Amino acid sequence: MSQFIDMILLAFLIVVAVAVTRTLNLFATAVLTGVYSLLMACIFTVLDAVDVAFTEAAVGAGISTVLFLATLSLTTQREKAHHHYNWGALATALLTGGALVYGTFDMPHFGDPNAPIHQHVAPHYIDVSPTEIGVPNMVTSVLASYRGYDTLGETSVIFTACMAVLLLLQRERRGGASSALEGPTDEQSMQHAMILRVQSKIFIPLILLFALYVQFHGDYGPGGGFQAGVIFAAGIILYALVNGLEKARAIIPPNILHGLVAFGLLLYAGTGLASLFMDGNFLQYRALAHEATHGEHLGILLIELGVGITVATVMTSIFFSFSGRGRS
Amino acid sequence: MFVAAMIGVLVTMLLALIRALLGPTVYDRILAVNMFGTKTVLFISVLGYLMGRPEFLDLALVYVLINFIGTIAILKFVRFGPVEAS
Amino acid sequence: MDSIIHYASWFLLSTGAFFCAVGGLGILRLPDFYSRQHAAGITDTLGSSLVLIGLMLQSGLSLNAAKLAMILLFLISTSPVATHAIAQAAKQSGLKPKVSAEEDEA
Amino acid sequence: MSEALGLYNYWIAIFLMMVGFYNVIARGNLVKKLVGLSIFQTSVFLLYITMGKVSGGTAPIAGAGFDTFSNPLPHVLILTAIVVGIATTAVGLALVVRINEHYGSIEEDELIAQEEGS
Repeated sequence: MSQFIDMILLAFLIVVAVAVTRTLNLFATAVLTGVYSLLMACIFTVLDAVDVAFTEAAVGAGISTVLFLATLSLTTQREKAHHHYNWGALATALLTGGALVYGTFDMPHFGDPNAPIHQHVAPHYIDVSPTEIGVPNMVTSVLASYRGYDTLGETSVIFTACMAVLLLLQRERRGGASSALEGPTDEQSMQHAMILRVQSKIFIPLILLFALYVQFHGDYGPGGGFQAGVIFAAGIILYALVNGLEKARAIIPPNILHGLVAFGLLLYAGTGLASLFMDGNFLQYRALAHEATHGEHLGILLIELGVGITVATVMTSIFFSFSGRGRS
Repeated sequence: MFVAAMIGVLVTMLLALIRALLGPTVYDRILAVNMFGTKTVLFISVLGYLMGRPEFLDLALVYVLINFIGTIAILKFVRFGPVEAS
Repeated sequence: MDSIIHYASWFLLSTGAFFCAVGGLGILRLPDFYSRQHAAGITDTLGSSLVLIGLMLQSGLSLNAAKLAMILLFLISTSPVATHAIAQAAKQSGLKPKVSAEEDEA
Repeated sequence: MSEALGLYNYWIAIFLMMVGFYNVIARGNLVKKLVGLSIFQTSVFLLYITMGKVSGGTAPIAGAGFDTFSNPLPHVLILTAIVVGIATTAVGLALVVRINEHYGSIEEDELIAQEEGS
């Protein structure tokens, strides 16, 4: 049954991918990329990867689409038409694809429980982690505890990317160009947005509350710092979309925002250092408390919080720098 | 029983997808994409029951939120010029 | 009692799926943007509500039912607002509804 | 036939990768290139998640009554890769915005023409 649903969704996915390639309207491309991500997230759910589906839905369909649209509003919405296919590129893509298809014939079949990937460390994680770490969600325990180093590295990549975006887009442009979110603010358009405003006033606190639930429930169900951060940022982005950028910036001033970007990463690394000073190894949380699982819980809570703060503030400040940029 | 609901949802997703690909105006696309998003919410909810593990409904909740934010973002960032077939 | 709830949820799920499919057909077949909105409205509120209530009956009094209620609440509060915003944007940009049958698909 | 049933997921991942790859190398528009790159990325995600699936398994969250789980390791790798992917895409888009401000175009051939003309 699940294989059948999987096939249908993959067929949809191919149609959308081809349509994304063929359309010359960049706006339609961005919208269809959002659909593509939603479909991909559905497929991840069918393939049991609920945590990944969570992230893909929030990041791919939410933040990514918003960023693409913000870029298009700053540049152009149509691609220049080329009336011929690029045969060289097509041949290269086909050749690479052919070689890869040839390679798949040695791959273990889909869903095979004896595939090499399931023989190495994965059985250990599955068998031991619920008792050793004391967290039912195995993805969280692998992410935060067994592979804490990786996650620290990835959090710093996000931090670095945020710095790069800020360096590229933060400097004020000469000439007072208006930003995409500062549309006409006359009486009539305020009236028009009334329903949206009232509804979002009720809705945004619920989004933020839900983000906190995802953050702290990540040990027991799908969720965790990455997902919660993105959802929190999505709430703030919705506020900025409805009420304008200036009001959103008044709520979270840029200097506090940028401070929190660094604070999240420091909290993560600081947890690692704390365990180092309490007679453990770097990021060995069991040193943090007298009882091993208690220490693990504390460590996972702290580093997930660090990840959540960094991701939320990075996404928010990337969005602010894109939408605060004047139109050319 | 869940299979019937699942088939209904999948068929609706297909129809909305076709409209999103056809256009013809930008607004038709946005409408179809919004509808596609709400159908993915139903898809995730029904899938949980179909597979016998319905506790992952948090996922569907995220889809509702993201779908709404996406639609509002699309509307805010499009430059509303004269309507053209796109 | 159990079997009554079972049949009720079966009924709700299948009618919900039916309304979803009808709305999907409508969004494909109806002639212009404003009439297509009508079809989208059916699937987003009636179809979704029926399916979600059907699922709620299946799960009884549990956390899942509460989550489904939250989804339903979010869905019926956001999707009409979203459709309203789309319609308004279309109207402001000057998209005219089709009034006569002679005008064919643009 | 059983080959096709066992491997179709990989083939679709490869097809999506080819679509993304074609967009990256054939298209002159910089935004389209980035869209192609993100399609490419997602195809790799699909490949990993496919490999992690165990038939008859369920999501890797311990619960009463479940004993076969899909492999959590690819999920962890891809979860972080998605967030890193959006961060790098954001850097790419920021570069596109700056290029457009400087040259007034995001088409590759026009940019090259301007560079050679100056």
